[in-house]
Amino acid sequence: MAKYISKRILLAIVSLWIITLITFFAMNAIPGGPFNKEKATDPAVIQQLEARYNLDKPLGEQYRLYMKNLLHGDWGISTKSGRPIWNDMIEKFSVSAGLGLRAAAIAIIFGIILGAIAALNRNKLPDRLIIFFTTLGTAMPSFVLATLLLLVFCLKLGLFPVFSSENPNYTLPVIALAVYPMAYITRLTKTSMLDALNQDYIRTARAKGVSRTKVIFVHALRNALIPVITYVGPMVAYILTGSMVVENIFTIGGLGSTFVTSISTRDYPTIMAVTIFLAMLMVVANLLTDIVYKLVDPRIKLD
Amino acid sequence: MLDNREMKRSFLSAQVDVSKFNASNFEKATDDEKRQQDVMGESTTFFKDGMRRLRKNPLAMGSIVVLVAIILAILIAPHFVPYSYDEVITVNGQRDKTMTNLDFMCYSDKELAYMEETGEDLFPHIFGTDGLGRDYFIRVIYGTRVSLAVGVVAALMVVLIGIIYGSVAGYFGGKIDLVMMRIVDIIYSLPDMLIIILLSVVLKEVLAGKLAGTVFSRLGTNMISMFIVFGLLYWVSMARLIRGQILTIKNNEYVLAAKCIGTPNRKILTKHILPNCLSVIIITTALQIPSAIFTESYLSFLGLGVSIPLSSLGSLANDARAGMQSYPARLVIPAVIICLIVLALNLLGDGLRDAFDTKLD
Amino acid sequence: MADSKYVLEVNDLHTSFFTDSGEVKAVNGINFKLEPGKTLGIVGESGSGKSVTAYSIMQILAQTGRITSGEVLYKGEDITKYSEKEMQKFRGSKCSIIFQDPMTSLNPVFTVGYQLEEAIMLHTNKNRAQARERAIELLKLVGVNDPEKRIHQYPHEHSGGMRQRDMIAMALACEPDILIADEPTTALDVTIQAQILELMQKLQKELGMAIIMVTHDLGVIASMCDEIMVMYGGRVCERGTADDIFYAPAHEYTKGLLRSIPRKENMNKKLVPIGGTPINLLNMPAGCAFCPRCDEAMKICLTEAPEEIRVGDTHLASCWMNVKEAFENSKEA
Amino acid sequence: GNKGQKPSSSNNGDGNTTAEATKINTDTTTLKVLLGSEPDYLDPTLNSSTDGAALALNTFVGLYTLDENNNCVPALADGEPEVSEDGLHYTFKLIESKWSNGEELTANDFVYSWNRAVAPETAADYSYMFAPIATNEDGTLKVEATDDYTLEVELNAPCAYFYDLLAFPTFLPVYQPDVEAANPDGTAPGAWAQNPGFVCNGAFTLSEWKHNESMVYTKNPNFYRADDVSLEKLEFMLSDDDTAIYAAYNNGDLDFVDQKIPSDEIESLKGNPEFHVLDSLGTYYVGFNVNSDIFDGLTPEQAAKMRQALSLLIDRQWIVDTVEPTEKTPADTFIPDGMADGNGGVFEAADAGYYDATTTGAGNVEEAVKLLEDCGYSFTDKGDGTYDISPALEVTYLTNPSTTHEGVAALIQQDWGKVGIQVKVETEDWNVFLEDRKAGKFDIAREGWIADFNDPINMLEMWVSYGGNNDMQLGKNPTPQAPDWTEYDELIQEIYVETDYAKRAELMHKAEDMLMSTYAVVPVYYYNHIYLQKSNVEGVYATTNMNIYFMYAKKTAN
Amino acid sequence: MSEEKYLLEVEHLKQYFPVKEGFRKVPLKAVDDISFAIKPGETLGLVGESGCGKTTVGRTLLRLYQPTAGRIVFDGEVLFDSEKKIDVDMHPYRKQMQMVFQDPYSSLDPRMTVEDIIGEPLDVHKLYSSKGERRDKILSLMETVGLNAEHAMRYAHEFSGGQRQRIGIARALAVDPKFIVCDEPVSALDVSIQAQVVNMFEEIQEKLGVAYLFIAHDLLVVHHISDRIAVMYLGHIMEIADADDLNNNPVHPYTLSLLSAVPIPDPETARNSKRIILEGDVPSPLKMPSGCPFRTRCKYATEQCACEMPPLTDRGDRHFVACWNK
Ligand SMILES: Nc1ncnc2c1ncn2[C@@H]1O[C@H](COP(=O)(O)OP(=O)(O)OP(=O)(O)O)[C@@H](O)[C@H]1O
Ligand SMILES: Nc1ncnc2c1ncn2[C@@H]1O[C@H](COP(=O)(O)OP(=O)(O)OP(=O)(O)O)[C@@H](O)[C@H]1O
Ligand SMILES: [Mg+2]
Ligand SMILES: [Mg+2]
Repeated sequence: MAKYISKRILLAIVSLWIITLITFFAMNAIPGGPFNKEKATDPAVIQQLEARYNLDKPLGEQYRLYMKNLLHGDWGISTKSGRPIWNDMIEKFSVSAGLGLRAAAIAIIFGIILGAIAALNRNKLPDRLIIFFTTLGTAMPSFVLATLLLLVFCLKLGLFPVFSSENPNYTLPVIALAVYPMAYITRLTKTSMLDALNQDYIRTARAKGVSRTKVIFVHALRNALIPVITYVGPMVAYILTGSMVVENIFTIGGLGSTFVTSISTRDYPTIMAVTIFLAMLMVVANLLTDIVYKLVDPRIKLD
Repeated sequence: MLDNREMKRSFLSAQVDVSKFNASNFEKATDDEKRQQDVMGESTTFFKDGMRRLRKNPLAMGSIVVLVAIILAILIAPHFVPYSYDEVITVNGQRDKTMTNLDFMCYSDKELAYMEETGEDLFPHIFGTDGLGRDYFIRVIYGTRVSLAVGVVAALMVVLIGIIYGSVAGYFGGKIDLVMMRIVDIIYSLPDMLIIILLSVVLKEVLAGKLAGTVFSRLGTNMISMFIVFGLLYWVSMARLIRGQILTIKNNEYVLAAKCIGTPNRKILTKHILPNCLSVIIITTALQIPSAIFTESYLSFLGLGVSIPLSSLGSLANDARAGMQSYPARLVIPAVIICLIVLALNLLGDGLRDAFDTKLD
Repeated sequence: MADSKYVLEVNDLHTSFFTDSGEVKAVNGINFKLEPGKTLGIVGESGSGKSVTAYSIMQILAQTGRITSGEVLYKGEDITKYSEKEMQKFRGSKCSIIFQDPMTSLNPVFTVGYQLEEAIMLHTNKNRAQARERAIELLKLVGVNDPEKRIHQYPHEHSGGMRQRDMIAMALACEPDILIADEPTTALDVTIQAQILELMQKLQKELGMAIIMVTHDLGVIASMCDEIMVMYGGRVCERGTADDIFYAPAHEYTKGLLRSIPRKENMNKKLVPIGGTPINLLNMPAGCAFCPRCDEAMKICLTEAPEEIRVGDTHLASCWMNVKEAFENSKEA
Repeated sequence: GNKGQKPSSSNNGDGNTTAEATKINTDTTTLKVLLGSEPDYLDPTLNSSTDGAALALNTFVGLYTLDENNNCVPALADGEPEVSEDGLHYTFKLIESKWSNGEELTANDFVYSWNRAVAPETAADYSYMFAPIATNEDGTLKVEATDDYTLEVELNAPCAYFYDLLAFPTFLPVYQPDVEAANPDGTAPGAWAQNPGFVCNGAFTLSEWKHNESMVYTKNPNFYRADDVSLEKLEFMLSDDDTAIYAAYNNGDLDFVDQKIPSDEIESLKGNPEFHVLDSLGTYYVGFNVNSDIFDGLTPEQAAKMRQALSLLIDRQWIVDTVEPTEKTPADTFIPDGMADGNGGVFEAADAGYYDATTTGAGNVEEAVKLLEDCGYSFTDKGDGTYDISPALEVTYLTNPSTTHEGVAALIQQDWGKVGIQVKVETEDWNVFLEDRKAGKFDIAREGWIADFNDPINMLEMWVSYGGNNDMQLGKNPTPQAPDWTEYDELIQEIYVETDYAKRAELMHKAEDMLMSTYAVVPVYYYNHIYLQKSNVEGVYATTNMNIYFMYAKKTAN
Repeated sequence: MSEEKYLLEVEHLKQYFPVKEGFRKVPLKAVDDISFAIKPGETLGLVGESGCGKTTVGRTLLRLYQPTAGRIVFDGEVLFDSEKKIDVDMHPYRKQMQMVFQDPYSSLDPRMTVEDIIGEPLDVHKLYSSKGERRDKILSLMETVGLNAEHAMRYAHEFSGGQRQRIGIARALAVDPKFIVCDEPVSALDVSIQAQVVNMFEEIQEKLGVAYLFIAHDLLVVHHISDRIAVMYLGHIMEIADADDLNNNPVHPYTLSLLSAVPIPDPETARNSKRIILEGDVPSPLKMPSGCPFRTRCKYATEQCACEMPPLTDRGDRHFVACWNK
């Protein structure tokens, strides 16, 4: 196991390195720079700023310096705000992750339950209704969905404030984040549940005299969850990193909008930092997925 | 051996009332008569079979109806609506402040006066007009065209690249597969926004001259680069899927049989393996279209969508967000159409999977 | 309730599957009686309804399947009238089943021990520790070496033969009166098959349960069964002792079957196959199900299904040929 | 069936729009404000954004400030300064005041802060604002604290707008010990103001900051006019999404929204007392790259004619009616209406203008056709008031993504289409847009300028051939079709050194005439400033350079 | 080996698969040093328990796997020789060596009609000059295997197992091969259908003179169809002899127990015969016992058995046995 994990981490480091390489050169290839302002800035000022962020050096050298600093744990300073990136990123990540975890929990719990219900009522009304409504939730672009949630729950029903600095209400953003993965998990669970219910071992369990509920929730579900896990791992990682749309509309200081802003403002150190951070998160999520996978399905060998 | 061990059957004739029978009952039946009893099931192809299952799925059939209706609408409407999507509507060449933000089926003051005067009926503004005084109905129609076109083209690109990449990795396996899948992992983690901007800039330079005068130039380089980004980034999940499919299909004995016959690799792929992934491919394509429509609308949200004055459903919805409280219909209409298209495609995709992706027996 | 002589009686059982393409009549009127401690063999080709008969008894049919008529009497009590709760008590404790494919019939995500203990705890009031003890005992009984260790393993860590033993142990957990073995050895190698058959015979002697042995292998049936029932197209075509069936077959299908399998007797002769293809249950012939493939088929076979006629003390067959013989005999007389 | 029905939503502010009262919040100690998304820097020296400026002005106070009537009045300055005869030497007396940590604020703090602002290591965007102040040889400013409460400043030339500058955020003092402590190695000049609790001298101090969500400021008891501040707390929500902001305002979650009002909702806000419109000093215009190859083969005069024709075709009234219906004025000059002329008057006389901006558009098609014919194009009348042009002319119009900009582009596309010109609108990512526009990689681009201070020179000096904001490329690598620009450069130099304010104003008019004669810059409308303020709030005021002062706001319960 | 001319000679054939065991790759010895020969028109039966390498032998012969070592001679031409480094291009030989598969369901492409399936080898080897000729060939092949011409346009999944197996045989026969590997072609079939297919194999052999390597686990069927039988255990051939000889005078202890374990469809014999029950399971090919692989289940095992694999030696009458003790 330890050997397996270290091997995976080694591979991940190589991947991460390639990602830094691509990202670094791609972002530098885009026209525009971090200090472009609508009103022209004094060239002397620009020069000063470029020197401060090492941007006056040749690209290769910049990359080398960046990687060197990174390996020393220095994630750099944002060219936009002049703040150290690491603290800001962690703070924003914790906000996004807070939302994301709740959304993921909702998506997983409801997705699995609804999926199981749909599978058990295959082609009957509950199945059709569940599939219809979960699909409906995913049929709207997230910004439209978020806008409509705002319109209906805040303005029309007045259930939540739109903004509040003391006790921000996370219900709507969590819903907006959870809808899509929930629908996906529902459908995935339904399919794999149907698959599991057709397996011979289910017949065995019934023949032993196991009750219907136990057959479904113990024997079938555990097997049905295996494909769900492969989706859930990366999904959680993804959802934790935040969604720019939801964060913008609900005014949440998360990583998603930071990332998009950093790209449009060419905040090079932030782009790099967030990319690497997200990629690392993905790697960890994938690794954890594989381990959980192994726990749920003893047939899987990790190597 | 059998004979000398045969046991005597003690036949109890009393059991049957032989008088019920006559000799003709015990005449040998002819082969023809026997064959009549043995009918091979009616020839059903895989396709017919699937269609039969599909027809039983109300959600899928409803989806087909909705999709057909939408496609007919976007094909036909521009032929009878006399307005164009980018036209600020004028009466006798004059603009009119009351022309903007019209409600459903309403006319502006000038139009009313004009109709009064000439007795001529002007074509109604079915969905009203937008803030600039353009007919909203025709903008929605064109927006739907653009969104669907984007969806289909992007999905096709994804599928094409996904198939080629996935099948090579899946079929040849081993080291090739390992390296190719690592690349997929890396692409998965690249920030797509960055690449979209990069490409739209690079492509602007590259494509600017070449596209002049074609339909593509109207879509704008952002849109073209979006296609290419789709092609370059979003094929990865498709490639993974195809690879997975091929790995299973590859293990079927008919592939081995083809090898045994001496069929070359390329032909095995195209004749045996891909046709057997076809249903999965079609279904995923159906599901890929909504995802492309979504991406386009997300880009519209970021301001990187289709070039003005052309509209897409995403850009219409995004523009309409601004007037959400005064003119909710302008948000609701494109939102509902996106919803219908995406819902229909998803449900149809699901239905197709249910109908066609059954394990063959 | 009248104590029956039989542990199990099946009377005119009909089972259908209601599928997209129509009603599949998988079992069309099956009768048999099973005495305690005896073995009934059910043979017949694939799709003849052997498994469906077994599943109907246990009421573990697929969702689309239903017993359409007939009764199944367990010690004189009609279990088709049981509620789901009662059925759950019946399954596993009164009647158990072993399936054909031990590879897929055990749940891959639970340990063998868990699955055994579950079966034990369902029908007894043992706690987990006691159930574990009993599970180890059972595994010893079916000849699994080192059961204390094996019990913590997952099914995929057991070989095919061992898994079939696990299945048998599970079936025996509550010492049922009836053990249904649905092709228990088909998926196994010959040497392993021999082990399992040997084991089953031994266990039957020790525990005295009735066994229904479902198979299509005439070889297995020849050595194992007290009574044999031959099925074709969801019906019984012939029944009797092994000697009746093998040495005095009275149904054209049985005769054909015996001619078509390689045996010592026909080793150097050409086999005589049964022509044609298996029947399509969606398009059942009006008369005898076998007549399209039968060389001797007569006019009456095309139109009327034959009744079961006693052709020996222990021997019944449903074939018009027997009636023809009677008819000719009566004419001669 | 609906024919003849009066359109319901087209009642444009003719009195019958009864403004719906929006929900208010009754917490009278806290004012909830939205200015925009998170500013980059809270350090007034480093800030370069308008919302950041508003934050700076409510947390810091300098020598001068703007009052509610848009007048420059002394703040920390103790009355008017002594000014030398030649207008070059200013001696300011300071009142006694304290930093928020209780330390005394002295003239030395200004010396330090201003020198810090011009120091290259600080790299402040707005360092050029100090240009009027004379410098020593080592680059430091000729600013001196003769004692703790006396500050002497020496200028290069008399400066008509010097007090305006003193009220500008870049001239606000910063607290030296903290600034230096947070920046030991000189690479993080803004670091001191990045966390709540930093030392300031204004009405409020930052007490809480949730990045990209909200900032909470609390009253500073050491503020020199603390007694006039009735608010306990000032909360800034940080959002960029107009739709959500507007919803929040209507929901009573915000008391004040600056600028970020969805343009489609404005129609319904007209006549609503919560909706405020203020003129501001800025012009939205269409800029032509004078070197663009669409003018290839033309003389500079012909090129100007061609641009004039295009200018005449733009239906400015329609643009301000539809795209941005905030009662903006169509522009007929580059220098915005209402800008001071540096000589005590207003620069643009009310009736002066280079054309009649309210009638440009469809009515001028014929005239435009004539002008274009002079440039070698020929036209065929299509009979419905539109023309086909020959040879075909396709131009690209560069803009960045935004409903407003794209709306203007779409309308211009329509207007120019009337004479057969094909306009291709290219929407570019903001940063790319800036870069391409600056580098002259475009034919026509959307432009806009909001004056930093109330003087035309701020808008005229951008067109010198060496100017960093000269996007139109006037005088840069001139091609045969570009106008000769050396004269303009000289003119601006003259303005710089002219000591007679009346003469100076005249020169500036001359410069604007020169600029407008090229039609490289085609004004569309003048910016204005809109905001929403709840009926229970008063005392907030905004100035023409879009600064907003919240400290004297009063909130009532209803 | 003999003065007779063999169609196929296999010498010391080895097929090791590299499999991952943790982080190491270890060879899985699926086939380990086997030798046999088949005469033209002869049938060699290959029996053994699941996983003993029967399929691997068949596939390696057809070079669907690259052999690890050994020598394969077909019709006098060396196809592979690991020592002499001969490794010919198999394409031309695909016309002479064919295969019929075990699973009639997965061995036919479900998206192809019968005509396409049978036509594929004709297409690959360009065995016709016109469309009409192609069709004629297909129809005559279908007739050979007892399928109706009207079935040509149907899809494979519409047929019953037996019919599908006929399609598979027709496909193999399409190139007119001299040698066919039949990998358990009747195992998946119903007993009543088995006979049809077995008969057909025999008829085809009589008519066309093809040689078979007939793989099966059903000893009775193998005995019925084969001229000679080889018994495999864990990648090794344990005994090889004429069919009747092997049945009547089995020598190797494994063959003995195998024969006794086969359930005889005859009540009398069944009652009277005593099964020799082998203890335990077949060892995993990854953890092969040293020496003779059968020794772990063999009553007669000695120390010698643990040290060295016994060679296959002739016990007279071309009856070869690999056992130290018998
Ligand atoms: N779930 C089902 N839905 C539809 N038809 C079914 C179902 N299960 C079984 N059948 C049909 O019922 C018939 C009898 O099947 P059954 O499984 O009893 O055959 P069997 O005699 O056990 O065959 P085998 O030897 O292959 O196990 C078959 O034709 C089969 O197609
Ligand atoms: N491609 C392969 N890669 C790795 N191992 C393989 C491969 N093919 C076969 N094996 C292994 O080689 C051994 C022999 O397999 P083979 O399929 O030849 O056995 P078999 O005798 O045909 O068995 P069965 O009767 O089950 O068909 C098995 O242990 C199998 O797992
Ligand atoms: Mg069965
Ligand atoms: Mg095999």
